[in-house]
This record gives sequence, structure tokens and C-alpha cells, in this order.
Amino acid sequence: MIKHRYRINNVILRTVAKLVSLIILTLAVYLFLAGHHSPGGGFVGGLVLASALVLLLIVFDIETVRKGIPVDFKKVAAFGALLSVGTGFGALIFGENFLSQAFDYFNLPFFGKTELTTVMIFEAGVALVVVGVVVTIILSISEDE
Amino acid sequence: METLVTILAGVLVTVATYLLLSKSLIRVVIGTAMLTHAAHLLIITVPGLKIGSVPILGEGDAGPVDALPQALILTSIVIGFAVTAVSLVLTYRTYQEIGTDKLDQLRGDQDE
Amino acid sequence: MTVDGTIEFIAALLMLSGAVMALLSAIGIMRFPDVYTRSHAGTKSSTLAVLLTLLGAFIHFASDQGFYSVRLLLGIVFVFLTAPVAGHVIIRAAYRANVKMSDTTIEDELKGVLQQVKQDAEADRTETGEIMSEDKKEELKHQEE
Amino acid sequence: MIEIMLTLALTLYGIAIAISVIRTIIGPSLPDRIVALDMIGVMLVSCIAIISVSYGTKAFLEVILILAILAFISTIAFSKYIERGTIIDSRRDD
Amino acid sequence: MNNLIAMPMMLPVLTAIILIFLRPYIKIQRTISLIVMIANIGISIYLLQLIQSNGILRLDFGGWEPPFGILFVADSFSVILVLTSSIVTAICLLYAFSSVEKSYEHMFFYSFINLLVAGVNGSFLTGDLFNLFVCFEIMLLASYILIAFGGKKGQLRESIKYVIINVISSWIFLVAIGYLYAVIGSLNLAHLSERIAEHGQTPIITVISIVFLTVFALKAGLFLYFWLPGSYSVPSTVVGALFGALLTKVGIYAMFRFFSLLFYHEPAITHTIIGVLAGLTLVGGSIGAVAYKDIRLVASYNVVIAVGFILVGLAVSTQSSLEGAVYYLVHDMIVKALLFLLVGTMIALTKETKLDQMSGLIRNYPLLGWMFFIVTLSLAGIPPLSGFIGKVLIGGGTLENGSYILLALAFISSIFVLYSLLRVFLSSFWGETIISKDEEIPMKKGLLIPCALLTIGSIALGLGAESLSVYIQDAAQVLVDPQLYIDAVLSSD
Repeated sequence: MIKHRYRINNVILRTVAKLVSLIILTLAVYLFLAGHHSPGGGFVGGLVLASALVLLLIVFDIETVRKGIPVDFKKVAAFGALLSVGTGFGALIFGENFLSQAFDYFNLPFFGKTELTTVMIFEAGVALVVVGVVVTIILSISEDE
Repeated sequence: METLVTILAGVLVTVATYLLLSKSLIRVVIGTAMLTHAAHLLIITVPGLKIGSVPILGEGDAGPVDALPQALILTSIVIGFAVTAVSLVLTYRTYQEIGTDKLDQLRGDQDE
Repeated sequence: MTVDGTIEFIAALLMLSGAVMALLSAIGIMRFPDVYTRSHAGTKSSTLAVLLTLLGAFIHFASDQGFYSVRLLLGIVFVFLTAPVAGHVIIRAAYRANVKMSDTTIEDELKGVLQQVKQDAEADRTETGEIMSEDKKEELKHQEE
Repeated sequence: MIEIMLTLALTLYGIAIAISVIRTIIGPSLPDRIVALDMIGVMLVSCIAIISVSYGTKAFLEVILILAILAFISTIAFSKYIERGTIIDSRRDD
Repeated sequence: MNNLIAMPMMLPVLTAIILIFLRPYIKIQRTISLIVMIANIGISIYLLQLIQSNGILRLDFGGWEPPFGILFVADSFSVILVLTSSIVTAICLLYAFSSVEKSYEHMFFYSFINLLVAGVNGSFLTGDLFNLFVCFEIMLLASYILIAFGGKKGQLRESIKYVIINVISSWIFLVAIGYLYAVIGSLNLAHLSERIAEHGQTPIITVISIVFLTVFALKAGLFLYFWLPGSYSVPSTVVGALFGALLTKVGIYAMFRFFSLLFYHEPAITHTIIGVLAGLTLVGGSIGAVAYKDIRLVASYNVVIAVGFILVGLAVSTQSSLEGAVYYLVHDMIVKALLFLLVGTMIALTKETKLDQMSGLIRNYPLLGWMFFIVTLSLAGIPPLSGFIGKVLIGGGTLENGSYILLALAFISSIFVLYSLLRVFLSSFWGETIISKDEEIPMKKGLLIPCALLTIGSIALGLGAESLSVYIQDAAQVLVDPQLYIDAVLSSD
């Protein structure tokens, strides 16, 4: 009970942060998908995604965010790197040059004719690396007091 | 315009040199980061600043500018980011180990 | 002047008035006596400036290229949402950090409240042994001696 | 006509940013500086909108949002630092 | 198109990433790293054969043809170095298995070793100026972390120095790349070479070449070696051995590549400067090697002397001196790794670092002593050990060119190498034994076998020079005639 008398009242900030992080995450996804023919891509998308996580970390705290997103960000970064390098090795299976990418047009429901390419997987890997590395660095700097 | 930006890069190098020569380790780290950014500014300036449109498909009518320096800078920023992160961790470890971030207190015999 | 021309003129006018607004808020941030008043200039009027400018840009793109930019609208919403919160948070921090008010301030309504809350909390936490104020530590030292 | 108005608007924004920079430098207390920095960030957003209108390109519109996001996050981080001395708490304290 | 060329760099990268997931399983980590290094040895031997039959190979990443895309180029010179570095790393890994602490192994030690090797191999293979920078940085980032493994005060101090020096040299590198791109407008090495040859090496390009020389001199320890002895003597034995064997060699490789492929039109300026610097390095390294009593510092200054010696070969730039330099490069990578391993073993056994505080080690550890003796002879260039042929070829080259001062310096430095190492040998292996039979720490087989393997390697390199000479002549051929490289890269197949 005692704790509740001098709690730091952050209602305004926390409410807005929830909303704003939603906007930021949307932008991150948009940037990630737009990256093929216009500015954006995995790196920027990952950075924006990481900035949403950083906002949540600042406004809330490590414990809450950990509870909400129970992943090890080091593993996320490693997985992303694996994905990116993996697309390079994927080209070897098809007897192409290392790092060759393929693309084709598909008729998806709702989206219509869409260009899908293996670059997307590479970019997803980059995004995961960026998110993992940024959050790991920030957590490790702030964690040990 | 190129002259102005080059002077700006020079100013950045000056500031970075000042920071590198200071005693505090954290300032040195900031100095190294600034040094890298001065180089980025130089890379984009030296081949000539923008003559043409944005190098994106379907944007602008004139021929696009050379996008290579920007690609180089992006790569170099990532590397610089990693180096800065590593050196910050190193600084922090040193601070934990020795209890100071003053460079002159790091001095000592090989086998202390 | 055609209809399109008029609309573009209006768009440019909106942007120009946004710029005037920004200049006014800059003058405000220079001339006001303390943080609390400066933040009025820094958040309220500059938010208006941004809103006007982005709206102008939106109208321009809509009439000129027939392009209804969701990103600009999202930007307007974002700035509208975050600028007041940012102002609120800074000023809260400033007040808690005891930044001096200007001499012309007539009333500080929170003065008693904050003092009371702090005292209560300190008392509570000292009871539970959680934290201890510097004075208390001194006292305890003296008692031990 | 519109060109002139855009240039004028950019100039006014430039003056406003310059004034804010002065406030950032002299500002007697830390919150003063942060108020000014926040304002610079928000004004840069509008500057980019004007620049993209005058170039007639849509390529810069993402920058607007990203810059606004960064300005917001940095302001929050700064003010939390002033208020509590930490930026990221490890435990929830309420 | 030959995807195998990318493997010496990409396999270690992939391994480094996979090892992060296998953090708790040290046995698996060790096995995978070793298997990858052995695979690299196999791949590079195969590539060497392929280059003999097909000429210089190239791999365009993603199918982008040069000069637009990025690419890897494998000529004999680079593949020989890749082969040697893979062998050295594999043997050092063997040594690491029984010498590195468990806590390091849990902190991704093998991942960073793999990244280091990836950076080194990438620098050897890349045919693109900017990728060279990137690979350098990968290598350096891994080395920043490896040097600080352990976190002692001396290590932290030296690693801070090392990081700052390298950040500054990377900055100069970046500036130089910017200038070169501004002047010539390409980053592909072959394309750059062609354009410089077309327009002539104007004074501005010569100036840029000197900027590049500064960068690589800092990285390789050519004259600007002031940071080297400190940072190479603090890390753990294996890391020190890898640094001594690989890191400076990458700088030397870059210098060879640049001043034989790009900036070879004004040898009166550039090569003379390299010669002067190499001579000064020889003098400085010799003084350092005899001045210190800390055996790790003695070993580090021997690295400096070797750098000077190899670059004498570049400064002279005749067919035979270049052959000798390539040969000596291979020899030096193996022998320096061995030297650092032996020195580290001695320190681990006696817990002393000064040479006058150890003595009589040969009674306790005879094999170690004799291996140290062989290293001494090999480094000094006594036939039939591996150093001999390199020294003779470089010496012959200097004679052809009439650079007698360099010749004299090179051979006087050999005497200093012999003296400095014999001093270590005499004072720490002969004399009264300081370790009684009871206190004697048993020599682990895991420490001895890698050293023995490297010693055998050094002897084999000396005796089997004839069979290697085909590849080394081919490597020197490309260095002498850059047109071969340009044709191989810019031809569209």
C-alpha cells in the first residue's frame, strides 16, 4: 500500500505512448515493405521498429517490456543474420552466383498483382539484426547498475 | 556549395581532433564517432554535390544523381555504429575495472 | 487564376502562415522569462505551425499530383498527438527538478502538494527501510556515535 | 508567386531555427535547452515538407514521420533523465 | 562464375552466426570451427589447382557484372594467403582447445575467431576497394573484442589504444577512398587500374596513393608500428598468435595489391618511399627486438622486422623479389604463429614474462626447447628451413635493382633476429633449471601438438619449396603484370 502514495504518475505519457508506438510500428512495417522501389527497406524499417521498442522501454520499464515481448534479442539478431546469409547460400542450391536473388509476380488475394522477391527475406534478416542489436545494446547499457 | 560543405567537414575534423586529444575516455569515443561522420560528409562532397534528381525509380525527369557514395556512406555508418558500440562497451569495462575514465590514470607498468 | 491555381495558392499560403507562426513561436521562446512560459511558445504555437505547413503540403500534393498522402496526414496526427505530451513531460521534469520560476510569477499552486507528497513518501520509505534521506542518514550516524 | 512564397516560408523557418539554436546555447537551465531542441525538431519536420513541395517529389515524406518520431523519443528520454536520473528503469515502480 | 571463391569468407561468417545459437555446447562449437577451417584448406587447395588450369577466377555477387557489382577475385597470390591463413587458424584452434579458459568459450570466443578469419580471407579475396574496407573492418571489430578477452588492466589499456589507432586509420582509409572515387569514379580494382593506366598517374593520384600507403602502413606496422608491440603482447596466447600471423599480413597484402595493380606508374616516388620506410622499419624493429627483456615484446618486434623485410621485396619490385616476398609472407605467417605459441607456452609454464627470470627450461621440456631453436633458425633464414628461400630471392632482387642499402639493412636485420631469439633461447632454456621436478607443470599434449605441426610445416615449406614454386611464380607473375588481373576481371564470359 505504501508504494502507491508516491508513485510517479505517468498516465498521460503511458496512454499516448501506447498509441504512438502503434503508429511507429505501422510505419516500420510500411517502410520495410516499401523498400524495394522507394526509400525504406530492412535497415530503416528495423531501426524504426527498434525505436518503438526503445520508446516503450523508456516510458515503461525493462520488466514490463520483457513480459510483453519474451524473446532474447541476441538470438533475434543472430537469427536475422542467419536469414540474410542464408539467402546468399540459397542461390548456391540453384546453381546461381552467390547472393543472386529471384523475383516473380503473384496474384495475391486482396493485394492484387504483387511482386515477391527473395530480397524480401534478406531484408527481413537485416531488419531482425538491426532490432536485435539495437535493443541488446540499449538493454546491456542500462541493465547493470 | 562544395567549398562550404568541405569547410564544414574540416570543422568536424577539428572538433573531433580536440575531443580525441582530451583526457576523458568518453570524449575520445565521441571524437572517433565524429571523425567518421566527417569522412562521410567528405565522401558525399568530393565527387560533387547533387546534379540531377533523386536516385529512385519513377522520381524526377532528369538523370538521377550518382547513388554510390550514399551506399558507401550507409555501409560506413553501420560499421561506425558497431565500432562506437564496441568502444563504448570497452570504455564502460575500463571504468568498472579502474574506476575512472581518465586516460592518464591508465598508464602503468606492464606487470602491475 | 484557375481553380487549381487558387488551390495551390491556398496551399502555399497555409505553408507561409505556418512559417510565420513558427517565427512567432521562436520569438516567444527567446523573449519569455522562464521555462514554464517558454514551453507555451515551444509547444503550442510550433505545433500549429507544423499543422499548417503539413496541411499545406497535403493540399499541394492533392491538387498538383492527385496524390493523397497518408503519410502527411499521419504526420499531422502524430505531431498533434505527441507535441503536447512532450511539452507536458518536459515541464513536469523541470518542475520536479526545481527550475526557478520568473520573479513575476504570482502563484505556484503545486508548491504545497509536491512538498507534502515527497515528505510522505520519504517517511514511508524510511519506515520500510527502502530509502533514506541524507538528513536521516546523518542523524543515524550521530546516534551511533 | 508560389515559388517565392515557399522560399519565404523556408527563410522564416530558417530564422526560427536559428533563434531556437541560440536558446539552446544560452538557455539557463537544462529544460530550457530541451524545449528549444524539441522545437527545432518539430520545425525541421515542416522544413522537409516545404522542401519536398518545392522539389515536387514524394521521396522525402517518410523522413517527416521519422524525424517527428525521433524528436518525440529524444524529448521523452531527456525529460525522464532530468526527472529521475535514469532513462530506462529496470523495475516497474507503481 | 565459381561459387567456391566466396566460401573462405562466407563459411566462417555462417559458422560465427550458428555458433551463437550453440552457446552452451562447447564441444560442438570446437568441432564445427575446426571442420570449417579444414574445409577452407581443402577449398583453397582446389582453387589453387583450378587457377593453374583456368587462370584467374572471379565471382560476381548476385550476377552483377564488373565494374558495376561487387566481386571476389581469386588469383594465386590471394589463394596462397587464404590457404596459409586457414592452416594457421586451424592449428591455432587446436592450441585453443586446451589453452583457452572455459569462460571465454562461453563468451562466443570461437564466433569471434571465425569472424576474424572471415575478415582476413575476405580482404585477400575481394576485388573491390570498398569491400576491402568492409572486410578490414570486420576483421578489426573481431580483433577489438578478442584483444580485450580477459579484461585485465593492461589488456584494456592496450585495446583502447588499438581501437583508437585503428579507428583513425580507418578514417584515413575512408577519406582516401572518397578521394580516389572522386578522381577516377570507380571502386573496382581492375577498372581503377585500367583507368589510371589510360589517363596516366597524375600527381593527384600519386598523392592519393601516398594516403593509401599511410593507411596500410598503420595497419601493417610499416614504420608506423608504435602501437604494435603493446597490443600484440597483451592478449591470450592464441589470439596473439593469430594477430601476429594474420593481421599485419592483411595490410601487407593490400599494399602489394595496390602498388602492383593500381599505382605502379611512378615507382620513383611511391616505391622509393616504401623502400625508405621498410629500411627504417627494419632498423626500428631490430632495436626493439634486442632492447626488451619481455619475451612477448621480443616476439612482437620480430613481427615488425618481418614487415620491413617483406616490403623490401615490394620496394624493389622485380620478378624474383616479388616471388621472394610471397614466399616469405607464407613462411612468416606460419613461423610467427609458431613463435607466439611457443612464447605463450613458455609464459604459461613458468608464469614469468622476463627472459632473465626463466632458465633451464630445456631440462623440463626438451621438445619445446628444440622447437624454439628451429624457429630461431627458420626466422634467421638458415637453410634448409623455410625462411631461407624468401631471403635469398629478395636479396637477389635487391641486387638486380642495385638497392644495396636495403640489401645490407635486410641482412643485418636477420642477424638481429637471430641474436634476439638466441638470447631468449640461451637465457631461458639453458642454465640452471628453476623448476624442480615436483613443481613441474606437466606439458599438455594439446599445447605441444599444434606447435609440432607448425614446426613440421616450417620444415616442409623449406624442403618442399620446389613443389610450391609453380604457384608462387604464378602469384608473382600477376603482381608483375597487372594486365593479367585486369583482363580476367573485365572480360565478360
